[in-house]
Amino acid sequence: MNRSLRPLLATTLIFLFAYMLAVSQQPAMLSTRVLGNFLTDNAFLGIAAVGMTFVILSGGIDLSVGAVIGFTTVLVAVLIMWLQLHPLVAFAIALIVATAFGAVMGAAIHYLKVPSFIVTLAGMFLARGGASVLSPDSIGINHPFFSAVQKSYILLPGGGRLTVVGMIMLAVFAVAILLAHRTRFGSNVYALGGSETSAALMGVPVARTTISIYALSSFLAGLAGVVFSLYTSAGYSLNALGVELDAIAAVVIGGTLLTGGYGFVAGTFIGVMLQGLVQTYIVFDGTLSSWWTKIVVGVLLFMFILLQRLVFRAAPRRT
Amino acid sequence: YAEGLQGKVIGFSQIGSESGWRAAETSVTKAEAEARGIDLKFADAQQKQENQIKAIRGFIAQGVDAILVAPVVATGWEEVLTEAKEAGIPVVLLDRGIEAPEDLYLTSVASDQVKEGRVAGEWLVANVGDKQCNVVELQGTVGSSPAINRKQGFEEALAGKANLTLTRSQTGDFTRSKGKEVMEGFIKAEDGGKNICAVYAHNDDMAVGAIQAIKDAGLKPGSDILVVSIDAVPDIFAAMVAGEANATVELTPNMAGPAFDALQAYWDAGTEPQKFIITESKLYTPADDPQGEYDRRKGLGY
Amino acid sequence: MTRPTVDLRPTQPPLPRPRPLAHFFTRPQVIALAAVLLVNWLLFPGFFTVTWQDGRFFGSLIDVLNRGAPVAILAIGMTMVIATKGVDLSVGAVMAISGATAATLVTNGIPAPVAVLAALGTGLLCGFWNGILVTVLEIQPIIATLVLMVAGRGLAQLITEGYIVTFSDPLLIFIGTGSFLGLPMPVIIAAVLMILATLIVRRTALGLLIEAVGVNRSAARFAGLSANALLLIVYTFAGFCAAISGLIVAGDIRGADANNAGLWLELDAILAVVIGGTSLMGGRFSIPMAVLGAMIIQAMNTGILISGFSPEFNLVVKSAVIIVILVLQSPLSSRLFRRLPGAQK
Amino acid sequence: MTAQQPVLEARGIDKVFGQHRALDTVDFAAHAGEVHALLGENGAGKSTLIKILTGAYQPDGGELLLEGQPIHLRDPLHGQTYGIGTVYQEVNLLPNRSVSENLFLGRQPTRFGMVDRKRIDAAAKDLLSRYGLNIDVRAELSEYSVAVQQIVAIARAVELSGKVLVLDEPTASLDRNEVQRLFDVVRGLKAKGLAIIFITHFLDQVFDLADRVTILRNGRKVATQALNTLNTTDVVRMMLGKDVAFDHHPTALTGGPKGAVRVQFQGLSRKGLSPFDLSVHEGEVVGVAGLLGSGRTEVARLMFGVDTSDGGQITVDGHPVTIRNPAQAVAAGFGFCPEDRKLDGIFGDLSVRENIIIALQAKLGWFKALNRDDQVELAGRYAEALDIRAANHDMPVKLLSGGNQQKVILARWLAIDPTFLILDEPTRGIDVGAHAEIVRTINRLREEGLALFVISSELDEVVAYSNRIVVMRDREMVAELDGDSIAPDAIVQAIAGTPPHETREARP
Ligand SMILES: Nc1ncnc2c1ncn2[C@@H]1O[C@H](COP(=O)(O)OP(=O)(O)OP(=O)(O)O)[C@@H](O)[C@H]1O
Ligand SMILES: Nc1ncnc2c1ncn2[C@@H]1O[C@H](COP(=O)(O)OP(=O)(O)OP(=O)(O)O)[C@@H](O)[C@H]1O
Ligand SMILES: [Mg+2]
Ligand SMILES: [Mg+2]
Repeated sequence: MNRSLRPLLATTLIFLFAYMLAVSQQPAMLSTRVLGNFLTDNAFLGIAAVGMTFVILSGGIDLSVGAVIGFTTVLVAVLIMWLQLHPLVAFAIALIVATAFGAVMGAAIHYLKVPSFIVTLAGMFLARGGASVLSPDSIGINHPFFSAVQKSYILLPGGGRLTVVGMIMLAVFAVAILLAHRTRFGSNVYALGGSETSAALMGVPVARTTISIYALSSFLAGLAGVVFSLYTSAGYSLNALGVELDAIAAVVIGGTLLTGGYGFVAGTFIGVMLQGLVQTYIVFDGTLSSWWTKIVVGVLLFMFILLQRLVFRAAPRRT
Repeated sequence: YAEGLQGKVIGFSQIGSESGWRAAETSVTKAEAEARGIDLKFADAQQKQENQIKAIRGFIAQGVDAILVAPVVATGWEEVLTEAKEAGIPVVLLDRGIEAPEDLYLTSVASDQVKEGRVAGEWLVANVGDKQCNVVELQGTVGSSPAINRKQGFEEALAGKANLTLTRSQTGDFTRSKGKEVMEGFIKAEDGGKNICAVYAHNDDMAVGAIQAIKDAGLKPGSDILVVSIDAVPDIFAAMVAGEANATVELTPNMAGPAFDALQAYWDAGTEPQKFIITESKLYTPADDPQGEYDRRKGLGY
Repeated sequence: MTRPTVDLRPTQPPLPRPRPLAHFFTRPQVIALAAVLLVNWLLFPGFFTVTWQDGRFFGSLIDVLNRGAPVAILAIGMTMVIATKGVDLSVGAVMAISGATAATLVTNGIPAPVAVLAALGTGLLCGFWNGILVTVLEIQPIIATLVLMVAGRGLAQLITEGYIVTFSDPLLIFIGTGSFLGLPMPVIIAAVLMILATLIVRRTALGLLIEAVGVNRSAARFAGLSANALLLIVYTFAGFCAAISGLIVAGDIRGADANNAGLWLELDAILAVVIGGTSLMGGRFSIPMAVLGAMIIQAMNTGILISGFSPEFNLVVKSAVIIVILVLQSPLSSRLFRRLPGAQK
Repeated sequence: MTAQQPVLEARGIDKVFGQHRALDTVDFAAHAGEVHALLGENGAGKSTLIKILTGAYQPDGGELLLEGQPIHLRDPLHGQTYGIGTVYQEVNLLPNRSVSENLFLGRQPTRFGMVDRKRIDAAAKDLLSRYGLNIDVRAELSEYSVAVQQIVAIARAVELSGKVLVLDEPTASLDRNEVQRLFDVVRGLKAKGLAIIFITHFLDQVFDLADRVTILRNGRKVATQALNTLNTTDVVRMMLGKDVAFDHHPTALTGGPKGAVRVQFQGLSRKGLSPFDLSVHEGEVVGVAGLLGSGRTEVARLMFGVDTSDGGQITVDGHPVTIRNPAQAVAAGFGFCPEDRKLDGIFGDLSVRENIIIALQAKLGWFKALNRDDQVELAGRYAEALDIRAANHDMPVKLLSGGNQQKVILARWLAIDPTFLILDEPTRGIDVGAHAEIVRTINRLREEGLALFVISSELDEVVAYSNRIVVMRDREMVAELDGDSIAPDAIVQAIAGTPPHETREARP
């Protein structure tokens, strides 16, 4: 087996093990309903984390995704409720705006030589601020299209539901896996993460790739925003606060190195599911106070990363 | 209490623990549940709606008997509440109402946030009389519904009163330190505070911060600058005892008590509770035994 | 594992240094600070007025220094962490822990000096924990410190049980709001810490060694540097700085607000360091410039407060200012500057 | 041949870095079907000229012509589209990607828009076998040694070069066999009509392969001549601007070590590396020879505590010492110039001065800071001793030319005044003048009583300074030569063992 697949395998095993452990404590967690919820409830996070994976693979970071999600929900709501546009038109506009936003950030990162951390931090302030300027208040969306989408799902045996948003996430992962591992663009992303100088000398179009990466990340954050608005039928400037950190954690738990160049989109999926698992377990348990919730989330994050380090240790490489 | 709720499993999706008031609500809810023998499943959403939705879904999957939600925002609940309804689980809303068909929840136990702001404003209007008075406002977190509603209510009360003008309004994020920082800025910008006659804070924590800023500027809170706020947490009563705060509007942390009562009546006798149980927005001033109020509240977990 | 990349773009080798003072005033950071202060003055003509009142200075300018102090102190620790190519996301949470520790202890009758020491001790401990994760377990800094960022606030709330623990202990209050030589204590503390830290790293070899670790950790190892020991010290120091900040913030409001103390301040601190010219890629660092960066951020925040804009615009304005500063600092604009007549050849 | 129009021509190229004029109105022309060597001292401007020819840098003056047409190369990618393939001096590949991906990045064959991995892997395997390399092309590049990486870089560049192939010190980390294979490939390309530009510091290779030579000195062109009109002495004179007594084939040393045992390694081992015993005496140089991947670097890393050994013990001057990390090694008086300068040696953003004093400072500890004057003095002393060419010692070391960077690292270790010095390929990328200088330095250090352990792929060089030579094969010390038995031929035989194999497997 390809050695580089090992972290992926390890993460998957850790997930299965953790799930078994959770089920042994809370038997009710073993149901298609819970599994369906995993997909639906984490759809927006998963989609955003896919974009984050590309960014991190290229050696950057995108702190703006949560804010872009929030902004998109508000924009979609404004377009539908105030301007009376059809949701599909609203989605298209919102996705274009988000993509352009990301492209501008990517251009700033490349041409101004400012670290992505800072550019996307400014982007985060801008998107959050822009959302609250559009409408500080939350806007409910009432549209037959929304109700129709919400009511369409595939009923799984056992009462679980595979919803539209869940399916969108699965589709995004499928496409992203191909994009990352089977296209030239994907290779270029990994190349940038390996060494930007070498990549440039080897003929990777650095500017175009950088801009595309951040545009893709913001596009997916926008799509996550669309999903979020479908999920809640509302737009709200404070939606998805801090989701960037969840996404980063999911990517890292999924085995992608923050320094760039190593990792898998599929690992991110497991990372997202692991986070969903932790939260669901805490809800099922129902005895943790607010502060213990935070502590336990932190400790579990630590344990997953520690486990991974141990697996990595087993596969030493020359430094 | 009667047998009614003994052994029932009830899920409670709380917003988080962002303020002392919120912590008090959590501890009061837990205490109420314990007194009634309820097995309360508590889930902290850390200020995120998506976490609340996940929690509710989790409760449904677990098959709890009822669900309490303190919604972080008014919109976006229809889908998940429909799911709860289909599963036959009654839902009770706490703190605030939501924008969703009324048949999706059993009842809503909430305060009227607009009214809170109005009560505070009316107190101020009554107190300054015809004197010219410039008011500064410390808003809650931008976009949060208490901030929007309390601002609206306050402005309604001031409407048409030419002598009362809202000169400055900034967000203090519902926190003491931001409240203090913003008030500091206001004082500097308004001629060392001489142009400010009153400060209205969307919660007591910011008011406590503002009081300190006023003192630091060499002015006397409570007389040089009037202080009116909302929530009625213990520390604002302590300030009243010291003569540094003038009025607060109570937001009771006991939302769960009425909610449990409604559930019990519903299960025992099948009585549909009224759809909106509005908690009282009671005004407290230094005339209302602030020391006593302080002592009564201190143990509640604020 | 990734190779340090050597920048192939032709860079200008350092010119013979111009006289230090002139050099200082042409730095983009100084220009940015001046510009922000100027805008504040335009918004509010009394901005530069400083009066003497109750035995201390009083005025908006003093407020900027005072309010900027907590972030400045965080930035002092953060600068060194960033110089080693790391980052510390946990400082905000550590502030909350330190404040909670001190407040809970004094309200339980422990003497204030002991409480202060205990708070500083917890800060050191938190920093040490981060350091262990980064060195011994070799977890990447962002993630290692993310653990404490998430769990730390929970710990702080655990200590306070979610209350805002109000205290009236004169020592703690003095740390947050007292004054010395007419200046607020936080300003004094930040200044002393800045000077001490700068002296320590520049008078000993620490500064150079930290930079070496940040530039190329592998080469540092080959050169016989104990990179791990340095990293431990650096993270521990960042925790210590956060603890001081936590004490100041608690003393300022006479209470420990575990929920909100230091919330998101880690981002401000990182921003301050970067505005101060220290690269997130590690290497060269400057503590005073990071403090200057913190002051730019605070001047901007204060400006927004007194501008009278509706608060919905706060973030938009903030991001606009950051963008302008970034553009000013970018190599692109410095190349433009160099072309301007009068600039050095 | 020269009558034809050049394929790639540069006219009056200027390049200025800050105040330093790296190139001054340099003319250069490469013709089809010739190998054109570009020679010069370290820092003469060879790499800079190459980078301009390939689009990595923009010239400050002058113009480029491709087949008579003026061109403006925006970036290396643009250069590639014109059929200019390049191997830069520092291996510029992607350590995190597979070998085959490194070979095909940017021109992967696709099917239905998807990259066709199978085809790439097969093509890569095929391609590398032409260089005698049979390796797992799906493994990450970083798993292979510098030499393998260099071959991969060459193979990639050759594939990309439709018209011009540029090789900037491609042979620096290759052994004889690799070099011959590379030359075979180059001759094949030459026959196909490519123009090949070749930079090296090995003059024998120049005479072996090149048709013409252009010599740069201090950023100026000194001459362009056909090689058959020149001999080594002429070339060296033109490069250095003076005559040097250049001892091209020094004879082996006679006589054993001067002093007592300085360091002794007993039973040092590590997974996969056979345990070895070795002692080095005061005033002795132990040379190490072996093929690519034979484990020489691994032994050095083990000695210096970079990798921890599974067992064995080390004594210094008869006292046992523990060396589990480089800091302990430095404390014990060891010094180590690593093989991978860019990765393990250079602090690119730090100044030349700081790069020189850093090991000494690390040894002195955190609190005994060297003051600035001492730093300046030390850096000045060693820069002079090793002839380090830098505009000033406050400039970032990454701006120095490759050879000068190498000298800075050597200076770093001389500055700590070590008792035992390990040098892994110390002369890689060093010009002839400096090469002789380093060989002299090694000899001088030995005279002064230092114990040295020197790894080199250049047999002539090892022979020139070693009292004893250890030969490694398959990660095992297989032979030891000393005294009169030291001779290049003897080493070759020891390396090959019996029988010599055709191709080697380089393990991932
Ligand atoms: N990016 C740069 N910025 C400033 N100076 C540079 C830069 N690149 C090269 N130089 C300087 O230009 C001169 C020529 O360097 P170059 O790398 O071309 O030398 P070289 O002939 O290739 O030497 P070597 O044989 O050591 O590789 C050197 O003095 C070097 O310090
Ligand atoms: N830590 C390790 N784990 C696994 N394999 C290793 C390790 N270190 C080295 N190797 C492999 O062992 C072999 C010996 O490598 P080493 O670098 O020591 O050889 P060398 O004789 O110095 O050759 P070169 O000319 O390539 O420098 C190489 O094939 C290398 O890939
Ligand atoms: Mg060169
Ligand atoms: Mg080697």
